[in-house]
Amino acid sequence: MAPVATPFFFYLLSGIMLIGGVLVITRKNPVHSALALIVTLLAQASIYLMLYAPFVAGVQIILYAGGIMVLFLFVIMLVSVDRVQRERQFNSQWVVGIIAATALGGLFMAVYTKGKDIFPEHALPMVESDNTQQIAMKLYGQYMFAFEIASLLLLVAIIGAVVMAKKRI
Amino acid sequence: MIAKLKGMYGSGIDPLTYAGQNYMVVDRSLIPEILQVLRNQEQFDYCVDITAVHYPKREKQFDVVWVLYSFARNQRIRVTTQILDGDSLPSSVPIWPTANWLEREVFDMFGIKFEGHPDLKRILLPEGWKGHPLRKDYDILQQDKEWVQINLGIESGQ
Amino acid sequence: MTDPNTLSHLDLETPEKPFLDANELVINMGPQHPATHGVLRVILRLDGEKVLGLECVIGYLHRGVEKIGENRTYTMFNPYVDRMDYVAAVSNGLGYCETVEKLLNVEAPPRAQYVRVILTELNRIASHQLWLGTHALDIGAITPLFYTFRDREEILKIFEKYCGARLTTHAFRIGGLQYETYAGFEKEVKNFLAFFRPKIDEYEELLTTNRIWLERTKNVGRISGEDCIALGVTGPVLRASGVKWDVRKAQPYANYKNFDFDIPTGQKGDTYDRYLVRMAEMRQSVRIVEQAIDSIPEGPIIAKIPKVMKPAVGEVYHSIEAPKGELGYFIVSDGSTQPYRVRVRPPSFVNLQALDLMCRGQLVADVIAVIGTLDIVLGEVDR
Amino acid sequence: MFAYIKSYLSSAQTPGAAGNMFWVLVYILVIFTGLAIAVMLMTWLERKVLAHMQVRLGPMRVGPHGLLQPIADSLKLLLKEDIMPAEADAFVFWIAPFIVVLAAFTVFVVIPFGPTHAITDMNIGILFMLGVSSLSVLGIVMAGWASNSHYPLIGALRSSAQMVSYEVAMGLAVVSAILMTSLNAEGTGTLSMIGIVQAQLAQHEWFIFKFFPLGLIAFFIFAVAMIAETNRAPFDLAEAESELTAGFHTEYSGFRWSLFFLSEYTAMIAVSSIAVTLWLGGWLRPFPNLLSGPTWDRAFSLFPGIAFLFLAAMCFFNATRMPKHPLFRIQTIGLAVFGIVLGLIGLILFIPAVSMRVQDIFWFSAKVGGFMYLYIWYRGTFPRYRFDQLMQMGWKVLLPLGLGVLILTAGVALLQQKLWHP
Repeated sequence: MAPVATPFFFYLLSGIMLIGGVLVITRKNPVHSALALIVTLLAQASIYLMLYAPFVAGVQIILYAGGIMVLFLFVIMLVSVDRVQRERQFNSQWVVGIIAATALGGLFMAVYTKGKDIFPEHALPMVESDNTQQIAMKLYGQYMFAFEIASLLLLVAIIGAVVMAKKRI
Repeated sequence: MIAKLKGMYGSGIDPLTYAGQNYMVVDRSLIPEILQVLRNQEQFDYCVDITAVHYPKREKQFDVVWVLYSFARNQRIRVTTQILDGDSLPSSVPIWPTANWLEREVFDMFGIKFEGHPDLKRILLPEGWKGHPLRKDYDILQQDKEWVQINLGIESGQ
Repeated sequence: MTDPNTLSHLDLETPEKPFLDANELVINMGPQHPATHGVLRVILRLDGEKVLGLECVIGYLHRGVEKIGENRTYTMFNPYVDRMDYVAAVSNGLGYCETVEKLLNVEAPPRAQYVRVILTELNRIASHQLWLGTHALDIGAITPLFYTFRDREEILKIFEKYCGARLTTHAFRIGGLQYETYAGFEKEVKNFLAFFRPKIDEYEELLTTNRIWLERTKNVGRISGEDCIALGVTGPVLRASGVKWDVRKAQPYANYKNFDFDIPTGQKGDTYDRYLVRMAEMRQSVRIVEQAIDSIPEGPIIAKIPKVMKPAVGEVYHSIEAPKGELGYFIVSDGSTQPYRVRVRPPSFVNLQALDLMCRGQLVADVIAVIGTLDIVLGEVDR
Repeated sequence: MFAYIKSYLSSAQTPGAAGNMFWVLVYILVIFTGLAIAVMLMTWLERKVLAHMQVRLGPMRVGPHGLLQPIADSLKLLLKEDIMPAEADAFVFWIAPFIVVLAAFTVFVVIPFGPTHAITDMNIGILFMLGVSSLSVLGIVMAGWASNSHYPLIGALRSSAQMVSYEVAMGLAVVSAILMTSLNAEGTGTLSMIGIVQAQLAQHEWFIFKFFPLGLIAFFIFAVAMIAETNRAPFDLAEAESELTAGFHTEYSGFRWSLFFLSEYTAMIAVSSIAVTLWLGGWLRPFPNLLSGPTWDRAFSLFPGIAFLFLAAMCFFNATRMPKHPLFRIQTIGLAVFGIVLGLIGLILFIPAVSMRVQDIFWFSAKVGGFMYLYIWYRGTFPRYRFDQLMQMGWKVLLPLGLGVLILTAGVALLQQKLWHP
């Protein structure tokens, strides 16, 4: 399928992502923050789609927007919102914050100016329908070990969560 | 059985029969003990009902009635005692847990207090109700004045 | 047995709301709630979905029936008792009439006794049908409700033909019956029995072996026989806990001793056993009606009673086996035309006390099942 | 312009894949109108079928046999006052139903009613469907939370926990079906909805019968999970009216409530469509391998017409049974006219050119309709599960079963590829 108005959609989606991201940290009500985060994640999924990575986009929606955010909301709903709204929203570690932000900005700038070569001039021609297979090949071939390590980590995390949540087993 | 109890407690018990049904009028002071004995020794393990009757003209205004049943004997007995207005009785909740609501109802309707009841409060009527409706001196005008007109704001025309 | 002092009594003071209030939750159920069968209000204290305790708030339907009784003559009060357990009005009337008869020292003639038994047992079936329909509806099975109402209709038709009313029948009079049975009464009752017997199988087909029904009712709301007795719980609930006790057998009234029937009992005292016991009771009621309808004697339908009833001074307690349990009347006479005191011992009221015990440690969804299985009628609880 | 419109007609692609925006719009309009009508039909059918299962008549007053009842219902809902609780979180309360509706409707973008009858064909079709339909959980959670009331909150917690956990079993079942699509010469499967049906066509076998009984078990897992996903009986705990009055939408009324209602039925149709596509051969007619050949094709293509004629005959039959009272004259005539319309549609469907093009849609809808009937049937038969039992079923029965089926399917598929078709 031929790309339609790619730059426009790119800037639109990036804008939505940025606004969403800002809203996540500025909203006082945690549920509204979570909503903003969902918007951000959906915009991100759309950007994946534009990058001809439909599988990643789909997984992003299923896992993050559909799964993890529901769990987030679950926890948030059980927190009493009134009390949260009375609390101070930002801690005042200005110095550390500014240093971190400057460092991150510097990094971005460095990558953008010095490393222009690592970005290709034009998008690589890639067959859209191969995308899923490509990921599978990479994941279960080249990165098999990393994949298994990650799943093991998750297993440990699950067991840990169960142990912590359950008073007695 | 009643004869045995009579033998044990003497003049405090007045066994009576009406229409083939046995009941006994027991002195107020004997009540806790008699109920215990009936429950533990005479196997009256099922407290059918607790209720009261109001006799405003008598000095001891209230009859409090326990209706008991024994599964082992297949026998019913009623225990009645007479108490003064404002007098209280020991709660029989520790003997029969079912007495809980029954005593609350007696309290609600007659204003008889049961000492040691875990949660003696009105059961059928709302918390703020004035008076105890099953007393003979409680009439409908009183209810009209003190509840209907205040809380519902309507003229019931009584 | 749970400590009696902790039953039916909740500490409702909510502590300072913690930051994560995921643990304890106080929920109010009713009085306008579809599954509380009227205007029962239940305050639940939950740990997640687990019930820590509950308190019933009743009295929303209190009409002061006992006070009314003191201000009416014996005959005038008779229709009022129908309004207590309005799904089993005939049983209420039977209990009241028999108590006053005891007080007057008269006995209804045999023909009246037979008709009384037939109507009361039909009413028991109707009451159990209503229970089954609503109980199944609470657990989520909507279809049995319509089946039972279809069949209950036939019973109500018989009532209507007999006394003109379907629900609050006022079928009996003190001393016997007011009306002779209508022409074709016996045939219609027989037709009903023939029609109804396969219908019980139909209900059972839908539920008895239904996997979800079993999972929802087995081991739910268990109560032991001892706890039942201690809490004064009677009727099918008591029998499902393994206590074989039925007023009809233990202290026969009317002419129940002439009929051959069994007392169905359960073992575990859970909701499923109570379901089975009530289903079996419907079959037993059919048996009783069958025997009674075949042997109705001819004769007068009402005993000789004075026009103006003035029982001698005295007091009488009499109880019958209503569909819900032991329904007792305690009537004190002062020799006048009006009872000095009428006390009703309502089975629903006393049985409802067991709700707390039966629900502890269960889930919210089970509270619904247990309220349904207790088969309470708020008209009788509140009177 | 006209040429642009016409250029698509000879195409063998979906309008989305062909990039023809005009036809995409037409398809969107047709599908969404069709959905709205299907939902209305479904509400009528549910009430009627359930009523007949329960020895009653159901709606009888509005139109002959209550045929106009859905219209009356929807009008009533639209005219009702829209109440928002004073303590509710206005924005979240407002947006929640839209999220649910959006999720339920967006799914239909990729549902193939025929080889070319879909809005578009995505190569991640099934993934897209699962992903988008999982978004509706968000709407439910938000609706429950925003109502600021205990019952909706519990309802929302229940339904979201239920949907999240059944999604796992559902996903496993879906993966085992997708594995079956890879049994071709190249050994690569597909996630595209159209591709999945074409794989079944190529293998001459619906996946429900594939590797018997593995396909059947996977289908069974999906069939159970999809009822749980849509919060329908016997898994309708979230809206258990006897416990939680109405679950997460207790505080909603009027138009917003109708959105939840609409999305519930749309979601039912959507998941049924997934099941039909994955296991029941999508738009393929029954017995493609046993009764093959052009004669049978012709014979089966008559079915749409026959079905409509049958419905028309039902209408006429019931019209003759209407009471002969003058008050019922309009209703009788209305029913007869409805029958005539259905009959005419049926006759049009007998034209070979039409029937060959339309029969895909017919078979697909008929299969989905079968599922819809099952939904109603379950509701009439089963009591409701309790929450812990539901979770137990999801995690302790369906999930291991799904894993086992997945592994076995993979093993058998591998064996088949390596041994029989090296």
